Amino acid sequence: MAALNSILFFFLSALAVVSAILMVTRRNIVHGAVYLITTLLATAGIFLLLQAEFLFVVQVILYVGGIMVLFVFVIMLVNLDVSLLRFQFNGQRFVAGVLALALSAQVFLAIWMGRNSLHLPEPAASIAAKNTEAVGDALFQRFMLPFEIASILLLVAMIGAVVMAKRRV
Amino acid sequence: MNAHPFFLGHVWLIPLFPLLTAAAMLFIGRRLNNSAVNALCCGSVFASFIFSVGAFLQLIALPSEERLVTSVLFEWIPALPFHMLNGRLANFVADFGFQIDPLSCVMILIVTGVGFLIHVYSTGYMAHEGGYYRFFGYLNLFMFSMLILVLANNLVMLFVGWEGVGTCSYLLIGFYFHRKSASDAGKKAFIVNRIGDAGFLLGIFLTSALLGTIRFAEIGPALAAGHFAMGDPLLTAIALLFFVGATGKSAQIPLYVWLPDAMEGPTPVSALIHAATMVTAGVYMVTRTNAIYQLAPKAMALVALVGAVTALFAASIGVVQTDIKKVLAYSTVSQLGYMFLACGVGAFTAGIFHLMTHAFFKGLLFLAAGSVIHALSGEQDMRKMGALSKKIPVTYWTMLIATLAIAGIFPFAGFLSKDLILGKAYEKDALLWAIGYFTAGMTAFYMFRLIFMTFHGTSRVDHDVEHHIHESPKSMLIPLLILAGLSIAGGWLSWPEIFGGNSRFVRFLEPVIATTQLARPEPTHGPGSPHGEIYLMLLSEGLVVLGICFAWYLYIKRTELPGKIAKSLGGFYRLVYHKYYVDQLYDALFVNRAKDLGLALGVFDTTVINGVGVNGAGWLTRFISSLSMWWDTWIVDGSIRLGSRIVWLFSYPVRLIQDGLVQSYMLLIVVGLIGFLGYYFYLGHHAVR
Amino acid sequence: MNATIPTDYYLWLSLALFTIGVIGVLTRRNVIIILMVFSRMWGSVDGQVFAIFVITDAAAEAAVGLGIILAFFRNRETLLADEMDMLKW
Amino acid sequence: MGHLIPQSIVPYVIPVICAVVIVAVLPLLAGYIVLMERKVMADMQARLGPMRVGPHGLLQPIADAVKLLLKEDIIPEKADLLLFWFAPLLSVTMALVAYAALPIGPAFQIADLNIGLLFILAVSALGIYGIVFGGWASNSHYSLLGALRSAAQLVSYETAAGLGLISALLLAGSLSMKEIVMAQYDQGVWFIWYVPIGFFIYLVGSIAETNRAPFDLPEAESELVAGYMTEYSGFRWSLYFLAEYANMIIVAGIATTLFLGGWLRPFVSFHDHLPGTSVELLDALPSLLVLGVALYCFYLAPKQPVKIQKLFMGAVGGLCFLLAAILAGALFAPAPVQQGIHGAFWFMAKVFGYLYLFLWFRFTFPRYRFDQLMRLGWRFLIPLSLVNLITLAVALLLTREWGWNLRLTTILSAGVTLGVAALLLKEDDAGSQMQTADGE
Repeated sequence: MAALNSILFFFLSALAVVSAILMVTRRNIVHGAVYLITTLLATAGIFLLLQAEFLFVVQVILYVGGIMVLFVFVIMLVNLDVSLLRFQFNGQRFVAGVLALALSAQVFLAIWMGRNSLHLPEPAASIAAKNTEAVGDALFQRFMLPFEIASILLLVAMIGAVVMAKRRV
Repeated sequence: MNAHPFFLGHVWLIPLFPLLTAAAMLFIGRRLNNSAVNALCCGSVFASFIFSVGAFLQLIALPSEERLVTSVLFEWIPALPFHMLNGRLANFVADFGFQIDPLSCVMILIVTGVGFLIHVYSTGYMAHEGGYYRFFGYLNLFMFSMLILVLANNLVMLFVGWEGVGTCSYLLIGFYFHRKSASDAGKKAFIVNRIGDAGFLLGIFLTSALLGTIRFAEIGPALAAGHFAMGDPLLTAIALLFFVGATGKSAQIPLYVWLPDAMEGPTPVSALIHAATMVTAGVYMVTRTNAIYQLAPKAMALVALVGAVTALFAASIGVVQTDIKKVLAYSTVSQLGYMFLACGVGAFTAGIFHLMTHAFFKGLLFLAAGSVIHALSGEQDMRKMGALSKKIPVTYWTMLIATLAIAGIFPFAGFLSKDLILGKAYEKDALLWAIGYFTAGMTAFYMFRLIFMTFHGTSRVDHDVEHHIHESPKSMLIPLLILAGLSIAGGWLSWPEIFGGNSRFVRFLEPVIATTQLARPEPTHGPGSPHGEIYLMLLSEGLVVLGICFAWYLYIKRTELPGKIAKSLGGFYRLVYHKYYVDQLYDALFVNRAKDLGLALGVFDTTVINGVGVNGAGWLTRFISSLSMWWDTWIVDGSIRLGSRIVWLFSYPVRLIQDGLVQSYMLLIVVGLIGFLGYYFYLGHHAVR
Repeated sequence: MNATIPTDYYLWLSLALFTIGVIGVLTRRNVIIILMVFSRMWGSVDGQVFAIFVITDAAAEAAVGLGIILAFFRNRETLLADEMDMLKW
Repeated sequence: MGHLIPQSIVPYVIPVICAVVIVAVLPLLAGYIVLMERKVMADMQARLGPMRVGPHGLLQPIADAVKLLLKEDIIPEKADLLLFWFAPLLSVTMALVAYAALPIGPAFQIADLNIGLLFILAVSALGIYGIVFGGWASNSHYSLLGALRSAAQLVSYETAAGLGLISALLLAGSLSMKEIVMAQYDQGVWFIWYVPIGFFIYLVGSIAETNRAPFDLPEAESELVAGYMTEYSGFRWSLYFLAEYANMIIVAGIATTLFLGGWLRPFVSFHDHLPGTSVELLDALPSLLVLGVALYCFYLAPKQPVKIQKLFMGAVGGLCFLLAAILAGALFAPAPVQQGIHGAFWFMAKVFGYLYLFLWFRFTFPRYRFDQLMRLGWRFLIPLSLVNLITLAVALLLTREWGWNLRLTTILSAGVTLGVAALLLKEDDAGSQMQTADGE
C-alpha cells in the first residue's frame, strides 16, 4: 500500500514535471496545451493520493474540463501558422532563466532549511471519509466571506470577458 | 369699468380679433387652405364689426354727456416723474387703454364695416394670387393697428397704432415685392411718413411737457387749468407739429407724394388703407386734438389753407392722369384736402362727416375700379378702356353712383358732406370757399372723364383682353352693392336742417368738440340765413353739372379735342401732366442730397474710421502682441521648456525600464521577489546570530 | 498513509513546477503559452480550500486573459508578447 | 487460491473483473444499440430495417464491426500525427473510465466513490478533448469547425445539465451513486416525480452533450460532412463511434440513477408477497417479461426463410429462456444475489428506455441552427435550471423547517418554474425577432 502510494506519487510527479517542461518548450501551442492538460491531470492524481477527492474533481472539472477547453478553443480560434515559424523565446531568455533559477534556489534553500518542521497533520478519519462534506462545511462556514468575494471576482471576470470578447476595441 | 354694459366693457376685444387671426396667418398660415383663411380673417373682422355695432348701440343708449367710456387694461409705461415747462412736477403715464366716445365710435364702425366689406371683396379679388394667407395676415394686422389708433385713450397709444398702420401700409404696398416699382413705392411711403411722424412725435413730447398729460380726456381740463391765451405760441407749435404728422399720414402738401405711388399695392389695399381708413387718420387726429387747435387760430388757418390748396392742386393733377387708380389716388388727396379744410375752418364734425361719406364712396370707387381692372385682366390705363358699361353692368352702375356721390350730386352722400364743408368755409373765408368751390367743379369733371373714358364711347380695349372681359364674382359684387347703398344713403344721417332734417350725425359728434372754444367772431360775410345756404348749394350744383357736361363734351362728343387742348396749352399741360415736377424737385432737393450724404459718410467710414481707427488700432494691437509673443516664446515658454527638458533628461533612464512589455515587468517582479527573499534570509541570518 | 511520503516532497514538486512556470512566463513569446503557464504557477500550491480559491481565481484570470487576447488578436493579428508594447510610457 | 494472490491485491479483484466485463461487453452493446437505432428508425418510417444478416438483422452489428476493422486506415498528409493517433483513444478511454462509478445494480459497480457523480461528470467532460484534438489534428476545416462547435456546445450545455442534476442531488443529499439510489428507495419514489423539470433539462442537456440529433451540429453532415470525424476512417473512426455510444449509455445511466430510481424496480414501496413465500410479487416481473420474449422468439423461429436462420432464432429464444430461468431462479437465491441480478436487469431496461427517447427525438425533431442552439442553452435552459434550483431549494426548506408536504412543495416549485419558462420563451421570442431584424 505504502509502496504503491510512493510509486504513484513519484510517477505522477515525474509526469507532471516532464510534461510541464515539455509544455514550456513546445513550438506548437496545441501540443503545449496537451502537455499542460497532462500536468494538470497528474496534479489531480496527486490530490487523489492525498485523499482530497473533492479537490481532485474540482481540478479536473474546472481546470481540465473548463479552463483548458476555453484555452484550446481560443487557440483554435486565433491559431496562426505563421507564429509557428517564428522564434519562440524572447530576448530576455538568458537573464530570465538565470533569475528564475536564482529565485528557485532561494526557495529551495528556504524549504531545505525548514523541511524538518514541515509536516501535514494526520487527517481525522471523519474528514477523510467525508471529504466533500468537510470541504463544503469549511467553504460555507469558515470561509464564507472569501467564498463570496471569489464569487464576485468570478462575476466581474465574466462581465470583463464578455465585454472584451464582444466589443470591437 | 365693469359697471359698463358688455360691449363697452369689452371694447378691447375689437382689436384683439384681427390680431389673433393676423398672428395665426403669419405663423401657421402657410399650412391653411384658402377657405380656412377666408373663414378666419373675414370672421374675425366681422366679429369686430359686431362688437363695434354693439358698442355703438350701447353708447347711444347712454345720455349724451356720459358718452365717454375708458377702459385701461394696464399701465403700459409706468409713471415717470419729470418737470413740465412751467416747472411743475408731473408724471408721464401711458396707459394701455381704450376710450370709446362718439368720435372713435364712428371710426370703428367705418373701419370695421368698410374693412369687412373689403375683406369679403378681397377673397374674390385675391383668389388667384400667391401669398394669399400673407395678404390676409397683413390686412388683419392693419385692422388691428387701425383699431388701436382710433380706440387709443392717449397720444402714445395712438402713435402705436399710427406706426402700426404705417408698417402695414408699407408691407401691403410692397405686397408684390418682386416688382421693383412696388417695393420702391412701399419704401417711399414709409420714408415720407417718417418725416410726418417725426413732427407728430415732437408734438407728443411738447404736449407732454406743456400740459403734463397725454390722455385725451385730460387735455381739455389741462388746457383750462393752464389758462392759455388764445394763440399761445407753444400751443400753436404743438398744433403745427401735429399737422406735420397729419400731412404725412393723410397725404397733404408737401408730403402727399407717396399716396399716388402707393397704388402699386393690390386694389383692395388701395381701397381700405389708401382711401377709406388710414389716410384719414390725420383728420381723425386733428379732430381728436381739436381742443389744442381751437386755441391756435394761426395753425388752424394754415390747416385750412393747406387743405384747400391740396384739394385744388391734386384735383388739377387728377384731370390729366390716365391711370384709373392714379386718378382715384389724386382724387383721394383732393378729398382729404376738403377734410382738412373743414378742420381748418373749425368744422371738425363736418370733416369727420366727409371722412365717413368719403370712406363709402371712395372705397366703392376703388373697389369698382378693381373690378374693372379684374375684368380687363389687370389693365389700368383708361386709354385702353371704353364702352364697358354693358359688359360689366353691376360695376358700372355702382361706380356711377359713387361718382355721382363724389361729384356732389344731390342727394348723394358726397353732396351733403361737401356742401357742409363749403358752407362752413364760406362762413370763415370766401377765398377758401372759392378754392373749394372750384375744386368741386374740377372733381366732377375728372370723375366723369374717368367714367366716360372707362365705360362709354368706343372700346379701345386690347384685342386679346377683350374676349376675357367678365363680370366679377359675387364675393366682389356684393360689397360693391352695399357700398353703393351707403354712398347714396350714408349722407342722410346728417340731413341738413334746411331740408327739414336735424343734422343728427353732427349733433352726435358735438360732445367731442371742445367746449373751451372761444366765441368766434361773427362771419363777415356768409349765407347768414337758410336761403344763403340754398344759394350756395345751387351754385355748386350748377358748377358740378357744368363740369359733367364739359367732360361729356370732351370725352364723348369731341374726343379729338383733349389732345388739341393739351397741345395748345403746351408747357402748362406738361407741367400738370408731370405732376408739377414735385417728385423731381424732391429728388433734387432731398433724396439725392441724402444719397450724397450717405456716400460722403461712406467715404468717411472707409478712410477715416476704417483706415485710421480700426486698422490703426489693429496694427497697434499686433505690434504689442508681437512683443508679448516674443516674451512668451523665449522667456515664459523657455523657462517651462527648460524645466521639462531637465525632467526629461532625468527620466530617460527610468523610462528605459518601462518598455511596455509584460514579460519584462514580470522579470522585474522576479527580481523584486529575489530581493525580498534575500532580505529575509539576511534577517534570518542575523536573527540566528 | 500520506505519512509515508514526506511532506517536503510535495513542496519539491511544487517548487519544480513553479520554477518551470516562472521560466516559461519570462521567456516564451506566445501570450497564450504565457497565460497557460501562469495557471500552472498557481496550480502548484497545495491546500484544499485554498486550492479551490486558487482554481476559482485561475478561472477568472483565464476568462479575462483570453478575452484580452482575443481582442488584441483582432486588432494586431499577432500573439507575440514582445510585440505588445502599448503599455509603454 | 489465497496464497497465489498477494493480500494487497484482494480488494481490487472484483472491480477488475467488472471492468473487464464492461470493456468486453460495451462494443457489443454499442453495436446492438446501433441495430436498435436502425430498427426504431425503420419502424418510425414504416419499413423493416436490416433483415438479411441473421434473423431480423440480429447479426448486423457483428458484420459492421468486421467491416470497420478491415477498412483501410487513412491518415491525412499534413495531420498532426501524435494527436491524430491520440485523440480517438482519449475519447474512448474517458468514456470507459466514466463507467467506474456507474452502479449497474447494487453489486455490479467498479468503485463506489463518495464523489461518484462528480467523477463521472469530470471524466466524461474530458472526452471533449478527444473530439477537439481530433478535429484539430486532422488539419481540415470541416474537422476544425466541427471540433469548435463541439467544444462550444459541450461547455454551454454542461452547465445546464449539471444544474439539472443538482436538483436531484438536493433531494438525495449525497454524491455517491449508490446512496442516491438508496435515497430513492428510502423515499419510495423516483426523483423524476419530484423534479420533472430537472429531468427535462438534463434530458435536453444530455442530448446536446452527446452530440445527438437535434443537436448534432458538430457532425452535421449537410454542413460539415462528418464534422470532427471527417478525416477518420476504419478503426479510429469506430473508436469515436464507440465513444459516442458509450457516452450515450453513460448519460442514460446517470439519468437512470438520479431520476429513474437506478436499479430499483417500479413501485419499490409495494411489498406484497407471493402467498406462502418470501418472494415479492413484483420481483417476478423480469422473468415473466423475458419469458415472453423467449416465447415470441420460438414463435418466430419456424417462420424464418432459411434453415440456419430458423436454428439461430431458436437459439436466441433459448438464450432468452435461459435468462428468464436465471432471473426466476434468482428469486430464491440469497437477497444480495437476487438484488444484483434483478437490479442489473432493471437498470439496463431503464437505460434502454432512456436511449429510446434519444432515438425518438432524433427521428422527430429537425436540426437546430447553431445560434438557435446557443440561445436555447444560454438564454433558456440555464436560467430555467437556476430558477428550478432555487424554487426547489425553497420547497425543501418549507418541507424541512415547516413540515409542508414534499409532494405539494415540489409541485408548487415546478409550477413556478413553468411560469418562468413561459416568460423566458416569450422574451426569447421577442429577442429572436429583434435579432432577425438586426440581421445579426
